[in-house]
Amino acid sequence: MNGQGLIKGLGITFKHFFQKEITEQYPDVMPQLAPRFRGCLQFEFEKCIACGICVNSCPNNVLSFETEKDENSKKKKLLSYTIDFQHCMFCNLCAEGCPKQCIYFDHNFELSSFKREDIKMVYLRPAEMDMREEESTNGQEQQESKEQKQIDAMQKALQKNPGKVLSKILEQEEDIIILSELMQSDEKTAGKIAELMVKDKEKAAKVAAGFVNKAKKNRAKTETAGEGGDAND
Amino acid sequence: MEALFVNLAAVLSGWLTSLGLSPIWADTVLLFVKWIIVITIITLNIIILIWLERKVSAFFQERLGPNRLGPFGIFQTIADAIKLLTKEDIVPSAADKLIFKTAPMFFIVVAVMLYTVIPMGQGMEVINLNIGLLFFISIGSLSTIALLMAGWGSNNKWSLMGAVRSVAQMVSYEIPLAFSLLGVVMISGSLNLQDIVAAQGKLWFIILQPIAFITYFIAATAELNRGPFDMPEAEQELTGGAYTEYTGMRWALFFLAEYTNLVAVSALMATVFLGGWQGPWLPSWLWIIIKTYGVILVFFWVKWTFPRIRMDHLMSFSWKVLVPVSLGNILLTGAGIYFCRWMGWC
Amino acid sequence: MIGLPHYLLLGAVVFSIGVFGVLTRRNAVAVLMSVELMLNAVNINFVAANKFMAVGTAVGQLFSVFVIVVAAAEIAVGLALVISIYRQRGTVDLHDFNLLKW
Amino acid sequence: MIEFSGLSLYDAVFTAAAGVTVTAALGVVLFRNIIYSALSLVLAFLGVAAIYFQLNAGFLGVIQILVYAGAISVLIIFAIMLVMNRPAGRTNLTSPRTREVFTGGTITAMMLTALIAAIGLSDWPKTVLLKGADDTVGMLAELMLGDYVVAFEAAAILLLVAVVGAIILAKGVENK
Repeated sequence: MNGQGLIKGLGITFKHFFQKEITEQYPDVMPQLAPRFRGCLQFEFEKCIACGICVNSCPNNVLSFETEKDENSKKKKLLSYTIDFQHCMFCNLCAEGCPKQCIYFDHNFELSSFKREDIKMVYLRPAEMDMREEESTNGQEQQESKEQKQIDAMQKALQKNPGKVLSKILEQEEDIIILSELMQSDEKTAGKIAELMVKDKEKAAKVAAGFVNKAKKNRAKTETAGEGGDAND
Repeated sequence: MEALFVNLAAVLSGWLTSLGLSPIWADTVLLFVKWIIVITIITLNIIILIWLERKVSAFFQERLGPNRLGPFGIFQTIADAIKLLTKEDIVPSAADKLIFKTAPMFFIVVAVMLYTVIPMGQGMEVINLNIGLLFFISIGSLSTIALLMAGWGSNNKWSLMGAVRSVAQMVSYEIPLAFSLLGVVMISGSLNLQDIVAAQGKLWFIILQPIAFITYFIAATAELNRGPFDMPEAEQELTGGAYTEYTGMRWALFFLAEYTNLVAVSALMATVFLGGWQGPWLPSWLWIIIKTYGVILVFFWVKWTFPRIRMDHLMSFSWKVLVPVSLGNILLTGAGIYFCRWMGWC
Repeated sequence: MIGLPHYLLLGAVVFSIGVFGVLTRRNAVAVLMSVELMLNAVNINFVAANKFMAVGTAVGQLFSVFVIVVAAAEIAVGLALVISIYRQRGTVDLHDFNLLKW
Repeated sequence: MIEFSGLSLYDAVFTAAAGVTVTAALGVVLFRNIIYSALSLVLAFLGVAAIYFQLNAGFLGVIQILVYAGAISVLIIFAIMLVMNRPAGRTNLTSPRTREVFTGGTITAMMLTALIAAIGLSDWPKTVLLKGADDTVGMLAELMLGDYVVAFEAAAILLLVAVVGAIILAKGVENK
């Protein structure tokens, strides 16, 4: 029958008349934002490793940064990071690409300002960060002493149970026995091996192999030279 | 309470005659006083109505509506009125200035004239006219001229298009409008609105004439340029139709006149179909206000439910559906009256 | 004191204005409008005569009603004719309606 | 009648209504812009309606407003807009031939003089305005559907024929 739809429509509006209003009374009551809402772009300076993925992925050239090569560590050092927010289209590509999660959108959407320049956000390298860097150069010494401790521990371990430790760098049991005997006789060789094992295992393996070869040759010499060699020892 | 205003009028009239005025001049002065009161009531009504419409439409759309100014935003309309009064009055240089300026005044005068015959309570009307119903219809038909003047005077194609549409629509819908009221006139046997109210002492005409009520409601919606029939304004298509070029107070006059028409037509519906000022307990002038506002709320409801109808559908609906239906209603009513007499019920 | 002659005078003046319009206007629609004026003048006379000379009946008003009916029919057909001619000849100037002149 | 400084209210209303009617009627024939003429015509119709009201013919006045001011004038304005092909200020000119204008003016003047003379010289019954019957609507209805029912039906048929004819004239007939 004609006109049924009209009555249905009237019914729908009538129902809606008594439903709760969905208006957000924004300045009085802050809106409930979705967890992935993209508000203002935030940057954490200290986490950044200046890889430049964010800058390259931005379609609108919102992001830019300045870096400097650190003379000592040969590392890139972040000097400043700029977000020119007026061009941002909230595509989230920068935040997706960031390996350190140091750039991300927060829930602040009240971005209006009186001047265009106010929208631009410049993050300068915080002074504390340089101070911490200095601390970390002091820390190098500390690290060395730490290494020393590790080497000492390794030496002890070598003295106690050489077979188990040396199995990491040497394959044949015969060699391990030879080297452990060598180390027990010579303190210097043991110290070198321990240091190398902490710092560089491959080198340690090579050096250890060298020592073993030397010891084998020596043994062969003494066997061929007879009693005289023994007397030398 | 019941005869409060009637007594007030009698006191005023007596005081005027005691001043030495002859009765006819006392009546004339009283008429002016009545008009001033009517205009005041209309203005107050409209302030409330605009707020109400915005609030009601908001509720239909699950919004809050105006809520900043005063409790529930009730002072919003006053702020809007002040804003409109202080706005610049722009008359386009290419406009036909005389017609452009006359149109809104003509429109509002016609709208206010509708209140001449509406009984606002027992014995409360500006003039108790013998042919009140017909007078109402004929004055209502004059507003087409005002719209046509506005559309022509603006010298803007949107304005003219809106005006032409609205005039075509109003002329077409006047026919079912008048025909649907004829059934009521046949039953009550009078064109006097007070007589029609008196004839509904036992039974409201909405029960005796449901078809007439529906056709009148639809035709009145079109006549008011409201709801699904707001072709002349058609903000989305015609950028405001006949009112496109109007600014500030002139535009506000059109707006006022539209709401004035709305109240008048709703009051007429309440009078003709809903028993007028009759009702228990409360004084009569309160009853007519309650009923009028009920009808207005239905108008709001319809407006905020249905989308705008296309122009050609609108016209063919009037001529192909409403006119035959209202004519059939007249036939049915006549047959009913004869049947009633034959059975000896009335 | 206004009496019947005043109304008749008003009718005569309006009728004469209508006649002048019919005789001198060039636009066909204007001529039709002048005819409407003349019909209105006649109606004034009918109603006034009814009021002053046939008290208690409404025959004059009835005649006016019929005149209004005829006027409505006349204006509808007349305007339709004008529009039809405008389609044919692109003008509503009465001086250009010379198809039947020879 | 209640006299007030020599002029009764009734007379004042008549003078105002007649003044509006005559001025508006003059406007109809003298405006050069035909839209102004049409709007002037509306004003003339309203003036005539006022005269009807004053003559105690309320029903007729209402019909005058409804039919003339509300419908016919709208029809006229629509027709004007449909047939407008020149600037609005030059749409309602007088005839270019002075002879025609002169003849028309002369005929009008002669007719007006004759009519005024006839009215002035005739012996009208000395009627003091009588209070007419209130229910003219009822009387009209009884006449219309009683004694004059044939004329009434004829008028109805006339209207129907006119509507159909107007539609055919304006829309044109499809040629097969």
